[in-house]
Amino acid sequence: MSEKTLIQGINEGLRTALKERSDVVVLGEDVGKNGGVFRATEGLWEEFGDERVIDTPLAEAGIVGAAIGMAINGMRPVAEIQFMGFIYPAFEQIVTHAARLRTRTQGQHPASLVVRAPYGGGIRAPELHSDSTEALFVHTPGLKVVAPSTPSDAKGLLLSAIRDPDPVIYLEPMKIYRAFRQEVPEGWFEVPIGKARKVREGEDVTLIAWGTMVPVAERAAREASERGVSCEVLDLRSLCPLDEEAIVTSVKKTGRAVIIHEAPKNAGLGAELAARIHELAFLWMESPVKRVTGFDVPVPMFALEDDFRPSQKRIDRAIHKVMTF
Amino acid sequence: MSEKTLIQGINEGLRTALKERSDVVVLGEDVGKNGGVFRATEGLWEEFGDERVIDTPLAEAGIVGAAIGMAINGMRPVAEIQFMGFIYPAFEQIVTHAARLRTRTQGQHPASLVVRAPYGGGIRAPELHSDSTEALFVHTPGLKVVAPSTPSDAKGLLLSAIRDPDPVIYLEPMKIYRAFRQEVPEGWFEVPIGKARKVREGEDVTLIAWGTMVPVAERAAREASERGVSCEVLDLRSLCPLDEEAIVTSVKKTGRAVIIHEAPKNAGLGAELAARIHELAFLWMESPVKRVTGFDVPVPMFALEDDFRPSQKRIDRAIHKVMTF
Amino acid sequence: MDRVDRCYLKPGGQLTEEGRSRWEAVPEELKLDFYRWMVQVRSFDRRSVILQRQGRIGTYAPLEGQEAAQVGSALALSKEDWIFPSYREHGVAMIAGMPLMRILLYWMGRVEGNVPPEGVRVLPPYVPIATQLPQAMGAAWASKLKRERSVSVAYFGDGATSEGDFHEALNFAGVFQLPVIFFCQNNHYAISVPFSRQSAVPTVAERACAYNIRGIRVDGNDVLAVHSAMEEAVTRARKGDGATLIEAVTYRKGSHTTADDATRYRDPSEVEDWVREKDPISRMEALLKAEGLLSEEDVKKWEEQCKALVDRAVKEAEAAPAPSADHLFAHVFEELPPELNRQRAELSGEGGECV
Amino acid sequence: MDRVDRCYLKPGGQLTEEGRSRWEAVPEELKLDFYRWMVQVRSFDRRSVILQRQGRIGTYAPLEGQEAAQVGSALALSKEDWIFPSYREHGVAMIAGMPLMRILLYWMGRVEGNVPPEGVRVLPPYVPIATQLPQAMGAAWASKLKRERSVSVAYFGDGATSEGDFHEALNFAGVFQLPVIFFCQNNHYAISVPFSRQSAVPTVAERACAYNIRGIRVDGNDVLAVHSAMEEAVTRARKGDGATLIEAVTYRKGSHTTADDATRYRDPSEVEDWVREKDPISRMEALLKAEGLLSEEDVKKWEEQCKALVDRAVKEAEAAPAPSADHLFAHVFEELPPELNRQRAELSGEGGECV
Ligand SMILES: Cc1ncc(C[n+]2csc(CCOP(=O)(O)OP(=O)(O)O)c2C)c(N)n1
Ligand SMILES: Cc1ncc(C[n+]2csc(CCOP(=O)(O)OP(=O)(O)O)c2C)c(N)n1
Ligand SMILES: [Mg+2]
Ligand SMILES: [Mg+2]
Repeated sequence: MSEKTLIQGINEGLRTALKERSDVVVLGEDVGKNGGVFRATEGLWEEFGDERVIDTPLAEAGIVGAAIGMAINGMRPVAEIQFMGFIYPAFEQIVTHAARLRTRTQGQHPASLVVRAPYGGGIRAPELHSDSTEALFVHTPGLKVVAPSTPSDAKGLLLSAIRDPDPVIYLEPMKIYRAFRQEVPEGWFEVPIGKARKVREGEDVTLIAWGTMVPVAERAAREASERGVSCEVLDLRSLCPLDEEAIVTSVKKTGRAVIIHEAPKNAGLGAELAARIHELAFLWMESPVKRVTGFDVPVPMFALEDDFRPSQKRIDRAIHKVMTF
Repeated sequence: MSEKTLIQGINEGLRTALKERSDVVVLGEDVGKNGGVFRATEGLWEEFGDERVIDTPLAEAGIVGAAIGMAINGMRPVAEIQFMGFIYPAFEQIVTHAARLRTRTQGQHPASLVVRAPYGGGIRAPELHSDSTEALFVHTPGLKVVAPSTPSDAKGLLLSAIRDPDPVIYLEPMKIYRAFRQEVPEGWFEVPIGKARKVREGEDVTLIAWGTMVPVAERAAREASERGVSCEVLDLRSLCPLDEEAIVTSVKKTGRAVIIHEAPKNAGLGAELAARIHELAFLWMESPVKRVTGFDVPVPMFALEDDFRPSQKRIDRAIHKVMTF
Repeated sequence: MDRVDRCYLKPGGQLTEEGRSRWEAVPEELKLDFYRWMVQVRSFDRRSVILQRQGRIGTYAPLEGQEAAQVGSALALSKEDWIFPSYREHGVAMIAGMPLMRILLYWMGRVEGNVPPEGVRVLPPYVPIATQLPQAMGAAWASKLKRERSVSVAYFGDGATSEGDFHEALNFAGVFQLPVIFFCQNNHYAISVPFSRQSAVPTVAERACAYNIRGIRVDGNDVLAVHSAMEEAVTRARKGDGATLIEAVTYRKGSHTTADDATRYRDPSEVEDWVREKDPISRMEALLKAEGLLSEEDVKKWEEQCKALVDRAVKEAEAAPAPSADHLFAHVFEELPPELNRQRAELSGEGGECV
Repeated sequence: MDRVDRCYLKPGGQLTEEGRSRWEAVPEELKLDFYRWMVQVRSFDRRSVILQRQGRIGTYAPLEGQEAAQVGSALALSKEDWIFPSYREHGVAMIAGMPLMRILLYWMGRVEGNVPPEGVRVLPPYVPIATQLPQAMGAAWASKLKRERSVSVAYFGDGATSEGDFHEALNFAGVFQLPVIFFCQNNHYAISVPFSRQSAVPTVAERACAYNIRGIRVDGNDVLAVHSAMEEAVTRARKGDGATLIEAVTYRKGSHTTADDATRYRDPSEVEDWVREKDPISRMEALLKAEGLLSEEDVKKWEEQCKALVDRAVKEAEAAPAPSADHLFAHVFEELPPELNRQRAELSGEGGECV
């Protein structure tokens, strides 16, 4: 065990996979010599060489299309998309092919691959680098979607994703790449896909968040407790499939929920969560579920980003609302 | 006025726009000499010539990118994507640029354009021709999304979309292109974007549908009335923005809602509708909202399509459930 | 016929000089196979068009006129090679080992039609244009990384060359010197759009030079020339010399699909010319007869055998038990998550909580 | 320097023979403008890098080394022409009429930096690589359909040539003979990836032949040659002769952005060569001095004026009132739908029902 940041957890995960599975290749823009623009692949090219850690031309459909072809032909590719805002050129390859190939070939070609992409805002990056469009992938049957919020989960979920026979979109919360350190187990270690993490026990309200929003939710929960409101905090980790059991159990206990995500509200994942909570815990709800999300406007340039992303103040207000409905 | 099918309504709308606005051009694959693979553009190339009705190379990003550039430079392009299942190569141009350009240029370049695409199943077309991924566009701030279900709305919404200064995704229910005829007003005639249509008055349950699912919902409502359940049916028409007022008013009256869509359930538009109903009409709900949707599996090839798409039987069951909760 | 780099067998059935020496080098069984496969493919194709008209299959994409391009290329491949077809490569699929009955199932809208028997490396038809090119490139890349000798082939049409995916795939193939073959059947139209509206350069093959890969333009109705071009490309690829773009110049005699009406956009005299003068089968038949390798009786017999084969496939396909609705769920994920299990139960009428 | 089709002004500041005759044809004011703009651009650029280090602006994309490519090309355009830049074209934007202060606002993460003054036809920086190419093509198409004489220019880098959008845009431009110029600054790297890993052909310009448009490869550090190539392309486009792909061979002296560290992937001797030997400004300065058009005093004076200009821009940008959060909502749609009005109210703290 050693103390690592989230991005080091990812780096560790990639290194472990490359070491332990000869079918794994890492490919993408600047992942080789440069070690990734965020250094997620630092040192891997030097260690594993140009055939395992591959700098590709600047072409996302080419990268993901190649990864699918590699998977068909027996390899286990881990493709990097430099920022989630640049995943759209590969959208067709992901939603038309990666997601459906297993069904279409009745199991013959499961398209076992991972697509990694840093998502969300908060790093004063140039325009259009800050998308959080997980809902597009969650709405695509056949894909799994995960988003860690801790160094240890980052490594464990990545190794699960790599071993997982289904295509996994692995979203990295770049705002907290280096926010804090944590003990991360050595070697091959997995965090199961499909299981949420209970970050904090509470009685009055369930706060549901993932990725970059987890620390914000935690802070809100801490402050709420000072005001006498006890919040349970769930870190979903797995956005598809959802850990319905964890969600429903918690909400049945508290009777109230606040969902927090960075993506815009309209038809975001928060909508699905709210809908499911109502379907599955209707009689337990003391108040309507509240969603604290990015506004339904294009992700702004960074000067206004703090106004766009869910703030602690907005979460506080939502907690207040569900408590006083 | 004359009796027209839905696709003739579209054809009429395009003809009217080309006639009355010299800045309108129609572009896409096979829209010219061939008159469109569904004959939506029939006769237009002959009437308006090769510079107004343009057969393009087979390249969706090129088509939508060109349309954006044309809009920037003062034209009003109407781009056709041959099937919604083939819109993904243009996804980046739509979600990164068309949707955001107005905000990014603070109103200077509103990206006033229309992208038409036939959607949904039901025509025994080859594989991958039957997607209903409206939620992807609804989740993209800056886009409007509409889907008519009648010949008259088809024309009226299309002309609204063309006049609308914002980018509009216009989804055509190909299954009912020729299902029935209806009087369609002559000349320039608009159906406002953002307004639902009340198809049927009812007291007990609100059925919410759009496009291909409207006739199915209507049938279900008729049969339910024979069993003594009175259904109100709303045809949303405008998927973004939603006609919240119509939805909330109806649901507050009936206290129950069933949402019907062809797209998969998970993070589909039904989730947003259910979430909003709970947010805005929590105290009026007699039972949780039910969603009758495509399953969360890849759209199947046509032999199993009827098992995938919401059937009347499933709607009946849902009505029963919300009535007996 | 536009200018091509290679034509061995002229429309009348005479060999060119080069063609003659190639012909001599071809084993007799293969000579006959060229012919037999083309006839079988056509027999299947014509029957499928009828089946569609009778409402027994859905919309179908006929290939008549393109038999030489498909048969000539497919016969140059071996079992270990990967094939990434479009929706029109029934001929290629058959030769690779896809049972006719499954090909029919595909056009009946049944997923079983996507699945080849064990050991047959044919992917399902790629309907979204050009999307198979990057994947074929990736599969070839895997072969190269694994030091295996398989090559990958992407089949596509002239229209596909306009898509971004075409560019990205060929570019990677050039940069990484991949054992991939991009086989374009230029049948002159993408549905109604003629190639002149698809490209400002007159040939597909010349685009190869933008990627530093080999480009060759072959008479696509000359099965001998197609086969030799493909064989060369395969050899190059296996030797590690990288990718080839082959343009087989051909023509679809019929409509784009059974839902299309080609008379709306093609000049009858153009069609006439291709149908009458340039048919791929009749020229091979003429050559084989002239060479004394085929008699009129052989022709009749083979045509009947093909008919019987197709008959049997139709019967089998139509007798196949109706697909279980469970197919919807059977392979979405290796293991179904709880929510999908509920949906599956709902479908099967076993209740399930979620409507 | 790799082989180029056109070089007029050698790194040492001597004109080639062709260059001499071009030089003679250039008005004196323009000769000085070449120089003055390059200095101003560099002055702005260096200052911006410092501002980033001081935390006064966000991540910044420096262009030092690419001044000739930007200034030479931009000076060949007129007000009516449309410019679709990447994130590195501050030089182009300035010349087109974008106030320095707004360019700074952009790098402060402020949307006002996307908006040019009335009549300035510069689109916001295109960050997603190559997406501007189809749009420039479309804008050019509109000009052609409207029978207007404007041309459209897409600026992009060598890495952008690998994207599908590059292919689709050039292909449409060829097919429809559009008045568009694809101006590639080949600075040899896409972040860390060298052009040799981007393309199997050694030049960008040769790709033009796949689209039947004109391709020209010019010494991108030679402002005179760049300007003449651009002028030709503009003339061609206005005359209806269609598109041109210009490859300006250049080098970014610094890192990709202030968040990048180019020493990780570039050989110091390569950098040294470009920085010391091939600088675009010093060669023009040498020529102007040799021609007696510029004195050391002029140089000093101009450099100071530039510094003052930039100083003022920085002051203005930093004094600009903090952006109102309302900008988020002000222009999402022409008219805000009710749900967005509620969200707007929520943001402004005026309540609003939806949290
Ligand atoms: C991405 C995409 N866009 C559009 C279509 C609709 N479509 C189906 S076939 C076709 C024409 C293809 O032409 P070509 O590539 O020449 O192949 P051919 O059909 O002639 O064999 C089109 C436009 C599609 N299937 N996929
Ligand atoms: C579609 C997309 N993919 C990836 C990126 C990340 N990225 C930003 S700049 C860049 C390199 C661009 O290189 P080049 O086109 O040569 O332009 P240069 O920066 O050298 O001017 C990359 C990969 C992006 N902005 N957009
Ligand atoms: Mg074709
Ligand atoms: Mg570059």
